[in-house]
Amino acid sequence: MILEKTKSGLLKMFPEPEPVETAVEETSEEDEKKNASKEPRKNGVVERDYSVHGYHLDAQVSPEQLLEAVAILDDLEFFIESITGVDWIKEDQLEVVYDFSRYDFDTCRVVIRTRINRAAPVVPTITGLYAGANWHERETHEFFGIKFEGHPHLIPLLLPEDADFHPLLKDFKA
Amino acid sequence: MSLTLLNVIVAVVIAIAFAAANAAYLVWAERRGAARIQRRPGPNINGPFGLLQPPLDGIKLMAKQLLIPGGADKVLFIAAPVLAMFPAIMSFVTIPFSDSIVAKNMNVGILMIFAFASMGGMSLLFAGWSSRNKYAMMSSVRAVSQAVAYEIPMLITTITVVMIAGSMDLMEIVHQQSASILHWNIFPLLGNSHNILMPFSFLIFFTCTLAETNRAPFDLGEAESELVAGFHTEYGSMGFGLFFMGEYANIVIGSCMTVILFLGGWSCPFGLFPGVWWFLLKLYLLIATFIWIRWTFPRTTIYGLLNLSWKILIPLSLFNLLFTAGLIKVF
Amino acid sequence: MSSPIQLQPDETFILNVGPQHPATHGVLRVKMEMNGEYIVDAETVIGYIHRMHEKMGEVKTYPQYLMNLSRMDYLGAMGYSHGHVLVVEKAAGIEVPERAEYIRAIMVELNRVASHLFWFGAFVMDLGGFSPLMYALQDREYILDMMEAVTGSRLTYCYFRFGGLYNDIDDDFISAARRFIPRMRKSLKKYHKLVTGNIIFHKRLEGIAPLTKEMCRKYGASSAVARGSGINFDVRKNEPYSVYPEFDFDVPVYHECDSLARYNVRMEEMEQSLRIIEQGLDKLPDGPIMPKKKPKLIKPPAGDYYQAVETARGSFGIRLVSDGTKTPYRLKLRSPTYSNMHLFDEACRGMMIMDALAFMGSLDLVIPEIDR
Amino acid sequence: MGTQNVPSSVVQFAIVDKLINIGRANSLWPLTFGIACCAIEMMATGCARFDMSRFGAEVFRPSARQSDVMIVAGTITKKMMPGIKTLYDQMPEPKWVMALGNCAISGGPFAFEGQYSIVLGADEFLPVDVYIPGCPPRPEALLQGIIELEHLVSDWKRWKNPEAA
Repeated sequence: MILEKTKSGLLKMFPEPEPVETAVEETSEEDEKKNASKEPRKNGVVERDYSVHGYHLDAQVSPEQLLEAVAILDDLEFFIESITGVDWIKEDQLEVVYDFSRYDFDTCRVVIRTRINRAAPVVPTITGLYAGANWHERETHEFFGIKFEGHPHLIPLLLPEDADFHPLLKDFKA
Repeated sequence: MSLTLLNVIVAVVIAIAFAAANAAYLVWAERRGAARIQRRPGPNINGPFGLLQPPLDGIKLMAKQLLIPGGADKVLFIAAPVLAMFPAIMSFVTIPFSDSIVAKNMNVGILMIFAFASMGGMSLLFAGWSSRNKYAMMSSVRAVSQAVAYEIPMLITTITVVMIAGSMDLMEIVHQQSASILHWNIFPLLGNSHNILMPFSFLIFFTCTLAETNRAPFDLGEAESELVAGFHTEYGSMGFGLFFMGEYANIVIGSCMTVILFLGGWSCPFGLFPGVWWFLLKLYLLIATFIWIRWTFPRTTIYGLLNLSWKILIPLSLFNLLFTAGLIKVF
Repeated sequence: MSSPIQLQPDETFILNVGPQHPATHGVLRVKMEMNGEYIVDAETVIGYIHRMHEKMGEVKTYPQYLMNLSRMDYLGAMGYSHGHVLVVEKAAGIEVPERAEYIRAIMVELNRVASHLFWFGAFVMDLGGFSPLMYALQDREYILDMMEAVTGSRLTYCYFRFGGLYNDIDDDFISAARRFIPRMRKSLKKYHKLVTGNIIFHKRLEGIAPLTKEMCRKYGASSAVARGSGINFDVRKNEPYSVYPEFDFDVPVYHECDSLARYNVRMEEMEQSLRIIEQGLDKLPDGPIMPKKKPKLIKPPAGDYYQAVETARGSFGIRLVSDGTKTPYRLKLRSPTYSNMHLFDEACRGMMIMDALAFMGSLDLVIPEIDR
Repeated sequence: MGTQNVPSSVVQFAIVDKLINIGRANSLWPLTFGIACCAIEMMATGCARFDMSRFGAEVFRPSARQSDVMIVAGTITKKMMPGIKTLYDQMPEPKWVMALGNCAISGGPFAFEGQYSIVLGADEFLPVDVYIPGCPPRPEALLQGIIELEHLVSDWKRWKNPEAA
């Protein structure tokens, strides 16, 4: 149903689909362990075991593909849950995580991730598609220093307006 | 000559004392009443039944720093609370509490009371404008538009009563109602006119009194959840205290007028032992209604308030006026 | 009543509502551009009570972090703790005994009633009626008493443990809860008589602040804000977790999209919560409240875990990124009011200030939960 | 100074002072100002079961100009601190400050190494008169705090110490 629809929609973005890992439980966890320790995962769509991870689809895209991916979800009437960042300092990368879910009973949680270099953390804004991304992006900006290109009002949200530090970076010292 | 002057001075002093005592103890009654409605004891530790609470509050307010915010218009800022209190006290002078207890009866008593009452709106405007605070400004604009809107139906209703009584003398109006409860203007079955619309006039008048005194559900000037504290946001200490006392004095005046115009003043419902106690009983019952309404109803909106006045109360009271005029002409 | 007049942008002034303002229920600031009483534009400024919950998640170990969730939303603390323990249990693979799950559900629902009662009082107070707050808080005290006897605190509970509970409920609690349910139903009837039937109340809420389905979706609104706009969305039904599939309850949905619909949804939710508590007490199984096997040190395997729960304020999501150590690598708290409040800026344009503040009350804000 | 004879005057200022202080002590109007969790307990104290109004302290004034005591109920963040200071400055003298809850006393559970957002206690920038510990303090504790503040203001004790009695 919606799961397949979304998946096929997202897979279209990857013209030469890599070997799609389907969620076989034990292996995927091991994979993740390896991934965490060795090299970042390649872009692509992975189906996850809902009972373990709490979401169904996990798509990693490049920053250029982000708007396209979000547009697919917008067409399928997903609502935005949250946007956040993760600082992978060992790999010298920042990850931006977008959570989407649905209002109807056809449950499908989709996570879209994009990874960028810590040195030049720039991703396009999705406020044009989801107005509600505004605060989430501002928050991610102030916590991680990630710049959302095209964001209408990118000033700190939770920290004082003149704050210039990014507290959730792993190398942050108060 | 000088004796009359002395009389008047004594009367004014008594009026001030009455107004102040009423204001202080109405605050107490309000707090206790609110507490009763809300299932809690209320102020009960300072003195028996918390009766010492108002003087203690008064002492505190008087001993507090007098603060004029920077940028405020000093003259108006100081004048506004005085202007809130003064007309209310002056109105007491002409109110007849009984056959003999009246400071200065005038044959145009109603005119005088309404003239002074309309000054109340000025004090709110002054207070809001002079304190240089946006909340206070918005509140005073609201309060003035409210005062203007509700003075009209109130006056029209009063004219209806004056037409029935044929006099603007408050004593005279009470005398005409004094025979029994059926002669009261609220149901004038045996009165001058057989106007079946009088209960509605009473309701209109009472609603207008609520609005004119800025009481809930029409307390838009002091809308605490929107405009902080409304026009007296910037007033502390006794300036605030005077506004408070003025509000309660206005409630007393409004209730006195309702009692005189509609509820037969000091006359007894059964025609027995007329006197000041009947007046006070009716007065405090009305005030209790004020308190009861305040703690029961949520606040209206400003457009709901103005709509009520301009679209409902004014046409109704005008119709009532014409109807009464017709009745008087016929009978 | 939305704006019937043409707004002239050159006649505006800025009104600063908050950070200290009676209507904001805490330290929230809204910069409003006003044209007289009408709002031309609004910008919400939050962060006045940002308490670094996400940073603390990375600093503290899993059990140490248990107390934070109850301080995030102090009115519906249980629901948030529930999300937290669920996600950690999911990640670390801890089995929870059935009795513990039932008690959790009962507690969460009791807390939801308490939270909604407080909201009810505060909402009517926003509209200028004071007495309902007193009545509601009196009823709330009964719930607090019951919960205090079991959990040890009145407000900021730290009752759930990974795998179970801190303390078992006793017969006193069960009999008190059984007595409470009919009492509360009676009170709800009284509230409907006192408030819902009031004409001023109706006029102030009917048709105020219509929120379309599309707007809810773009902002990710949940709870009564979504359900008042005709969206049948409740995490307890859409993504059943814990023992909620065992319970028979309805999700109230209203299609009017206005503040009154949001009010009605919450009032009905209280009744539904009472139903859940009743069923929970009936079905309560015997058994332990902590699992026999439980790892001494909680170290979930590396990975990314997400759990959504329906709290009193809406869909609360918690994302746990673990790197296999005893502290989380990243802990993201998706708070429902954050998304609900975000709507306000757009929705309040053209409204009068008193309607806007009534609308703000209908969103059921708890500011520390927005700021985290 | 102490040995000098002060001529007794007709007006006894000491008595007036005492009276004023008793007035102040028994009508402590708090500012409607809640920050976080403790504010809920503050409201609970004002409500039916505990009822602060018995002490004449239920008149929560939304405007700083009309209030006597500021109950700092909750965590103070660096972003909020200037606001609180402004509110304090807006209150007319005499004024008192109560720090309600651990956060307002010392930062409470949110004071950890590497914190970047909170102020470690209200006494960093305000003269606090009464500290009420607890997380959050129970309503009874707040009532106790109000009674302690009354003692502080007026030296006049409403009730004797239980030990002395």
